Amino acid sequence: MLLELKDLTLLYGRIQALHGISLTVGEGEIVALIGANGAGKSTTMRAISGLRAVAQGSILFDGEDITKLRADLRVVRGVSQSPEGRGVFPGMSVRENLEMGAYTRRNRAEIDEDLDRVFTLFPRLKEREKQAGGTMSGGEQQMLAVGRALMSRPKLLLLDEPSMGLAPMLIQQIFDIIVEINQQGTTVLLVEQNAQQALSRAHRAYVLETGRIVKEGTGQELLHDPAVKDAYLGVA
Amino acid sequence: DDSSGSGDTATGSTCDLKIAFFGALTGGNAQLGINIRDGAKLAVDQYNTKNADCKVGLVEKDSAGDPAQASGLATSLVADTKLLGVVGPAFSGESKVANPILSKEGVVIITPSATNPALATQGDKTFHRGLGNDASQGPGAANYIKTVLKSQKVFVVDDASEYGKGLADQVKQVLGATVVDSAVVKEQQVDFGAVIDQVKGSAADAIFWGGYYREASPFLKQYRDAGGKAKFIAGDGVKDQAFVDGAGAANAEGAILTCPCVPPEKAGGTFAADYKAATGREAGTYSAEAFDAANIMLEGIKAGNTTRDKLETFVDSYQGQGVTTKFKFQENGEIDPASVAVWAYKVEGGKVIAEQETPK
Amino acid sequence: MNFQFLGDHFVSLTVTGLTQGAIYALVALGYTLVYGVLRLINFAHSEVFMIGTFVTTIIWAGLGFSVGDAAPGTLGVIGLIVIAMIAAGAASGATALVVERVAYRPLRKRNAPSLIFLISAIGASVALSEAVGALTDRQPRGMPTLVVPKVQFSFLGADVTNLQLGIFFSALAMMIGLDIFINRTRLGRGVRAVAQNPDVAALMGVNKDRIIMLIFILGGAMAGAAAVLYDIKVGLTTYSVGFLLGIKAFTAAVLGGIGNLRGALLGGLLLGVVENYGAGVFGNQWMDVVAFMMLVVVLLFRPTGLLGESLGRARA
Amino acid sequence: MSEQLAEREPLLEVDDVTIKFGGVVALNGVDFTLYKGEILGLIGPNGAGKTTCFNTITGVARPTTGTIRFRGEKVVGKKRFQITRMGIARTFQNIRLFPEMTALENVLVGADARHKTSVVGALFRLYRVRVKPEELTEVTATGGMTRLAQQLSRTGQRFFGLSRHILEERAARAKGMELLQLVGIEGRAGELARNLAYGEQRRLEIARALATEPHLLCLDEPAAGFNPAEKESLLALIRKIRDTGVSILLIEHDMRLVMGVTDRIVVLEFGKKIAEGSPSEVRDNPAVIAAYLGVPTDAA
Amino acid sequence: MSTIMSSLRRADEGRARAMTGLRSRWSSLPRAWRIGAIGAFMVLLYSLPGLNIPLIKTPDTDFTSVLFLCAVYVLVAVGLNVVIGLAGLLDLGYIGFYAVGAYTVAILGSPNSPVVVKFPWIVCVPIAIAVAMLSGVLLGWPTLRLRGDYLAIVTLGFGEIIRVFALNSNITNGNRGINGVPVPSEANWPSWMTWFPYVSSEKQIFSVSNVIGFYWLALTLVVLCILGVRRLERSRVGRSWLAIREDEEAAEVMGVPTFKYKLWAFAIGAALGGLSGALFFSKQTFINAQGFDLFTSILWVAAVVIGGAGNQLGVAVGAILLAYLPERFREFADYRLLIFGVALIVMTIFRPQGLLPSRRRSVELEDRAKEASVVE
Ligand SMILES: Nc1ncnc2c1ncn2[C@@H]1O[C@H](COP(=O)(O)OP(=O)(O)OP(=O)(O)O)[C@@H](O)[C@H]1O
Ligand SMILES: Nc1ncnc2c1ncn2[C@@H]1O[C@H](COP(=O)(O)OP(=O)(O)OP(=O)(O)O)[C@@H](O)[C@H]1O
Ligand SMILES: CC(C)C[C@H](N)C(=O)O
Ligand SMILES: [Mg+2]
Ligand SMILES: [Mg+2]
Repeated sequence: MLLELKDLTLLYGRIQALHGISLTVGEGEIVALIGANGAGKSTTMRAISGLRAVAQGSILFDGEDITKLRADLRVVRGVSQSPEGRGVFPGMSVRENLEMGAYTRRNRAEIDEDLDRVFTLFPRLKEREKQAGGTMSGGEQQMLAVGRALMSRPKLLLLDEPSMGLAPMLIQQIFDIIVEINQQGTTVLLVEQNAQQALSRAHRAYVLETGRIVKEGTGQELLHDPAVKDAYLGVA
Repeated sequence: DDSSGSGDTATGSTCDLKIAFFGALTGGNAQLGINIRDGAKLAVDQYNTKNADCKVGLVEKDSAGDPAQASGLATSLVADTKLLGVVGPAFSGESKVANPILSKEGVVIITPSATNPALATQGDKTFHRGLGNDASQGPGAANYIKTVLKSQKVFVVDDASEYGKGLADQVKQVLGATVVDSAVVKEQQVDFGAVIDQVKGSAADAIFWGGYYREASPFLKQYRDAGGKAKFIAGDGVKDQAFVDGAGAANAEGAILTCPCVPPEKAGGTFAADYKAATGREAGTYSAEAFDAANIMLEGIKAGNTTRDKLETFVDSYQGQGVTTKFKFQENGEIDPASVAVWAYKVEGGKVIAEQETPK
Repeated sequence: MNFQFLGDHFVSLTVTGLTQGAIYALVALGYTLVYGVLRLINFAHSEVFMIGTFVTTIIWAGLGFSVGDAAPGTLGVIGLIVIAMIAAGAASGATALVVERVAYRPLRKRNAPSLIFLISAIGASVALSEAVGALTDRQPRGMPTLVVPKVQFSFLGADVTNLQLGIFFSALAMMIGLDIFINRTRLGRGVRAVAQNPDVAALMGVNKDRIIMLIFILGGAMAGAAAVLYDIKVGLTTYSVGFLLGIKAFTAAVLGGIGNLRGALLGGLLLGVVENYGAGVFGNQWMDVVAFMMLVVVLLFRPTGLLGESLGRARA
Repeated sequence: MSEQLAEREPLLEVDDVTIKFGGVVALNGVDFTLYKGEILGLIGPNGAGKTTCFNTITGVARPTTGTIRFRGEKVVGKKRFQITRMGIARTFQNIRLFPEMTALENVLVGADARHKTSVVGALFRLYRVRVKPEELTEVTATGGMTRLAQQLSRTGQRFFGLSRHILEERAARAKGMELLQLVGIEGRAGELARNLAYGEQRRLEIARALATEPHLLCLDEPAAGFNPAEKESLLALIRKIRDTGVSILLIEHDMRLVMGVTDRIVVLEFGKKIAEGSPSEVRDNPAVIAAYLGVPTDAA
Repeated sequence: MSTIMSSLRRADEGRARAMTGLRSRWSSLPRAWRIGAIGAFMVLLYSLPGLNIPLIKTPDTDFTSVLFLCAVYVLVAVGLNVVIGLAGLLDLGYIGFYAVGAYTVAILGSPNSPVVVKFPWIVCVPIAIAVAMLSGVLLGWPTLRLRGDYLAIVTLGFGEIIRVFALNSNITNGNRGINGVPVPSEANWPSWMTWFPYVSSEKQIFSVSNVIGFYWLALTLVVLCILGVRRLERSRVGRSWLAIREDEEAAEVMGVPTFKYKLWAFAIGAALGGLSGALFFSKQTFINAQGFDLFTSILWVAAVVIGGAGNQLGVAVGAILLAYLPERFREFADYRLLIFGVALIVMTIFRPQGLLPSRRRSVELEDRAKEASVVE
């Protein structure tokens, strides 16, 4: 197992957001996490990337306990997150934002190669290479955030709602891209509201409700689970 | 026996009475206050050795030379019913604030050092000044500049204080057109780059400084460092060894410091030696004046003037020879003009040496 | 008002203004770096500077050069200055770091709001200056005249001295170095990332604590260097020397656009020059008024300073 | 259809609006009209200029050229709070509540837009309004007051009236609760806004905007981050709001939501309007498909 | 309607739950008890100068003068709290308003000022308040459009400009200052007041050497001002300030005329600052630029924050400590500020919400602290 969460609990002040989450992500998998607003999906992601301290439980990555490891050191080990709400660096140019994604990497040639790849994936970014990240439109920022996460060549890529704010055409594209990077060897943990797309691309998936995992199975299983259909897929 | 809020001077016992020193003991100009405090202290100590059965206490109020603190300190002084008189306040600024408060409650004031002329015209009935004021010192300094130094272009600096501005204005008035330019510095200023530009730009050959040594020393040092050659003249606020040390002996060399005070070594009696024995230091500026002021009050108390009112009457009509001069106060509290002398001192070999009385 | 004086001495006032401004700018860098990253007015930075001025005198005295001593030859002077720069830079950097550790880090760990940081900063500032005040009996401390100003050349009627040239260009060199560091290097990019979004920066693998330490040390070291230049220029220091200079330097930082390194340079120089003109026209006592007036006027037209913010995150 | 529209009363008229940011032309001569009582959708690819358009209407950005009229009055150049008081309310794409105020207080701030109590009035409370006897009970029902005190205060109010401040305050709280009920979070009224779940915060934003008593409500991607089930209930809420007489301008990428709720749609691309019409017209417009929808999907 | 009322009640309960222990116990007392307790406390405050409480007396300075200073500082803090605590505007140059108020009284009322109009105190003070308020508006007009920290430095500059102006201008008599600032009344105490210790019919009600009259006046003004500000706080005005503090742009979009309310906060703060200055220097009888250094201004901000910005009781406590402790511990004169500085750091670390925080802030800070990432 590349990632293993054991019985994770997390608090925001007086509010308990996670009530004992356990899940696993195997090497080479795409695992989706779906659930209603406020279920705790983003919170789980923050716990894994180290932005939030967990109250109880443990996080194992690559067989090692990283529960108490600082966020930036987790990046060095190969965990990279594209955060909810994009989090582009508003004062840096598009290019600098992408370079930040490769902050822990030293090999210039490889970085340039990846930069080219991102620019081919999102031509709009190439077009606006020098524009400040903060002035990009909502969807453009989303592209930038995903592109930046790719720049670190992580072992485990955490994507928090990568399709949010994207136009319908681009949504298709972004999921294709996710599958493509996965096939190139990156493990992906994906949080999505667009459950339809997410489940049809994911190997496995978990359903989260008010801080607890209530269901798990392969993507296809959940896609056809009537309860899931009812709650998260809408009337198809 | 805390009876704050009451200014009643009636008191049963005639012993344990007090007089106070009021002035800077800390802060950048502390040395000026310390000299005075030690002079007064010497007088009180000598009195108490002689009158061991009925001592007089010396209260020390440290104002840091800050007029803003003066009112609080003065109020606390008047509240103490055993306290009859004050030697001080040392500086003119704080005097201006404290005197009305002290005077209103009848506390006798003899300042050995505050030289601003206006202090005598505030209507403070218990105010006395045991030395000449800046209406003598200012012209004294100006005449020295004119007749001894023969300067043609004088630059006048003041620190906007009651004392400094007052003195500088007196000097300007006498010098008239020979003043080429002037500047105002701030209290506690340390960087004088802009003023120095101005002085150099004016091509003055003499600088008159109306202010205290705290600002004068760094100014002179920076001025000399910047290659300034003009002569430096200042008043009593600069007349202390601390000035020479602060500016650096080489930079201060040749500076002229005026003072409406007698050179301490010329003071009568055994004062200079006693002071040295008591403090381990040479008597400083106004130490002797403070010694005299304290002695006048002590003499009054000894003579049975044990209330503020009685002491006030005693001092008003006092006549006598102190170690510095002959004392007799005019109606407005100023010392008899005949007793006033303004001296010019010169920094030589890193020491402040009495040079001559200033030309009239 | 004395516009005649300004006219007559325009160039020379400019030259002295630039020298003073260079020192403001160096100190302003510290404010700008810390503000840019933490959105915190590091009030204690003025004391970081003050410590530098004292360490310089102590080092020189330790090497046998106290007030009134004659300066050694040119090489000796350069040696003394370099040693002082290293020592004061280190001491000021260390002081800044200690302030960060003691006064700010505990608050950061609790996610305290910025007003609280300001109070802690004020506390640190007061404590440092008063501690030095108590240690020095609140007496100023002089130092030897190392550089006797010598006119190097005359420019449009103004004499330019070796001292002025030295101060100006060494300050400029340090600032250019810092600018390159922040804008061109990987670590510098990390600094900017933390400034704009600390959480996401951590997700990029940036060690936030280390970046914060770095900026305090850098800012402190610059203040230390400024302290040496100040000592050479003014020849005297005292425990309260930081207060006004600090406020001026902060003003300079805001003037140029706080969080913006080049803004600090521009703001510092402009402030130095304009207030010197002001002193010439209105008299030295109105210098600070001129400085603040200029600040108000500039902010009216450019609400985020002349060059705008750059390290800082946008707030939209 | 279009003849029908012509008879309706225009509420918002966007006329030839252009905005440039340096080299980027974010809006290029856009014009459209929103009629009273309708829900108008604004769609287009990422970076098409939707948010920018929104910003010009609500006074956040100023168009380089062009005019915008609301109920016949010019909007451009007005302060933002004045625009709100004219009757345009908005929510934010990334939630911006007052996090340390309770949900109810958030709504009260919105309601204050229509209040009249001035600083002086709040201080001295001189402006008094007579109240009917049956209205007096609520204020005096403070715990712990003695009978006598109660009676006195009641008599006082009877004769001197109540200050406008108290009346407004009372009305606003009642109205605030009604709005919270409308958006379905009345149970959370006393909770600090930042402790609300994401969806609740979104709803609170809508309630707060409605409290300003707008004629037009502008929603920027209100469903972002919602799952289909939640989107469904948002859809119902939007309809409910429209039924109270508020017109709506909606930016949204979720086609099902847009198609399901809007009366008309305006499509932007590269800052230009490329289509306008009913949902079905727009969905079948080849230019829109090419620019935005991609392969005709089952999105709707 | 009834469901709404019951939800309202639930909303209030939610609020009550958020209160800290002591506070909720206090507010759950019957109203009559609370009024009684406050009344008793007021009586205690008024009679403090007459009570000889040994430990709290100040050794070197007249105790009543210290009480007066405390009252003036509380007034300052109440005003500054409107600006900082309620509207969230960081004003580091508040002392400028204090100076404007003080100088207005001195210049208009003193026989020794360059402007010899010699108005009586009761005329001077309203003018002083008005002038201070006007200066608040004049400063605020151009600068309140600036964002938070820019405002801080600009206000700091304003404070310094006022001081330098006072130091160098003729109308203020420069650094030499103005003597004979008028007192509220030259009258002696009426005989029916003489039962109170230290009050005698031979003494003036307002005199520098018997400060009781000044203290009572200041205390009364403090109470009035606190009540006034409280009214504002609990109205549309206070809510608008809070909204501005939280998110100015969102507030504007919700129809809050943010500029207007910020300007009001500034003007009210300035008026109170002016009143405090006028009051203090009436007692002082002398005024010069020295009383108005930036450092004091910054200390005031510290007092407000440490006391608990936003809560009037808290800022009052902060102000009292700032005025009282240095007088009580004069023997540490040289180390006073050093201790003060260290205390500030320690306080912010151990009690960042302030001594008596507003309910809102204490909850906020508690939650923020818990949330803070502690990943090592
Ligand atoms: N900073 C915070 N402070 C307090 N509570 C928070 C905070 N962030 C999240 N929460 C709460 O924690 C719970 C889980 O939130 P989280 O953001 O993880 O949900 P989510 O599943 O990602 O939802 P969404 O689909 O809306 O993104 C919610 O109830 C939310 O209100
Ligand atoms: N300040 C600016 N400087 C330069 N370009 C800008 C600026 N603001 C916006 N833009 C550009 O203007 C275009 C329109 O942006 P806008 O935010 O209106 O898009 P949008 O239609 O809302 O897109 P999305 O659906 O992605 O939110 C974008 O390409 C954006 O990059
Ligand atoms: C001690 C003296 C230097 C005081 C000075 N003469 C003054 O009037 O303030
Ligand atoms: Mg989420
Ligand atoms: Mg948008």
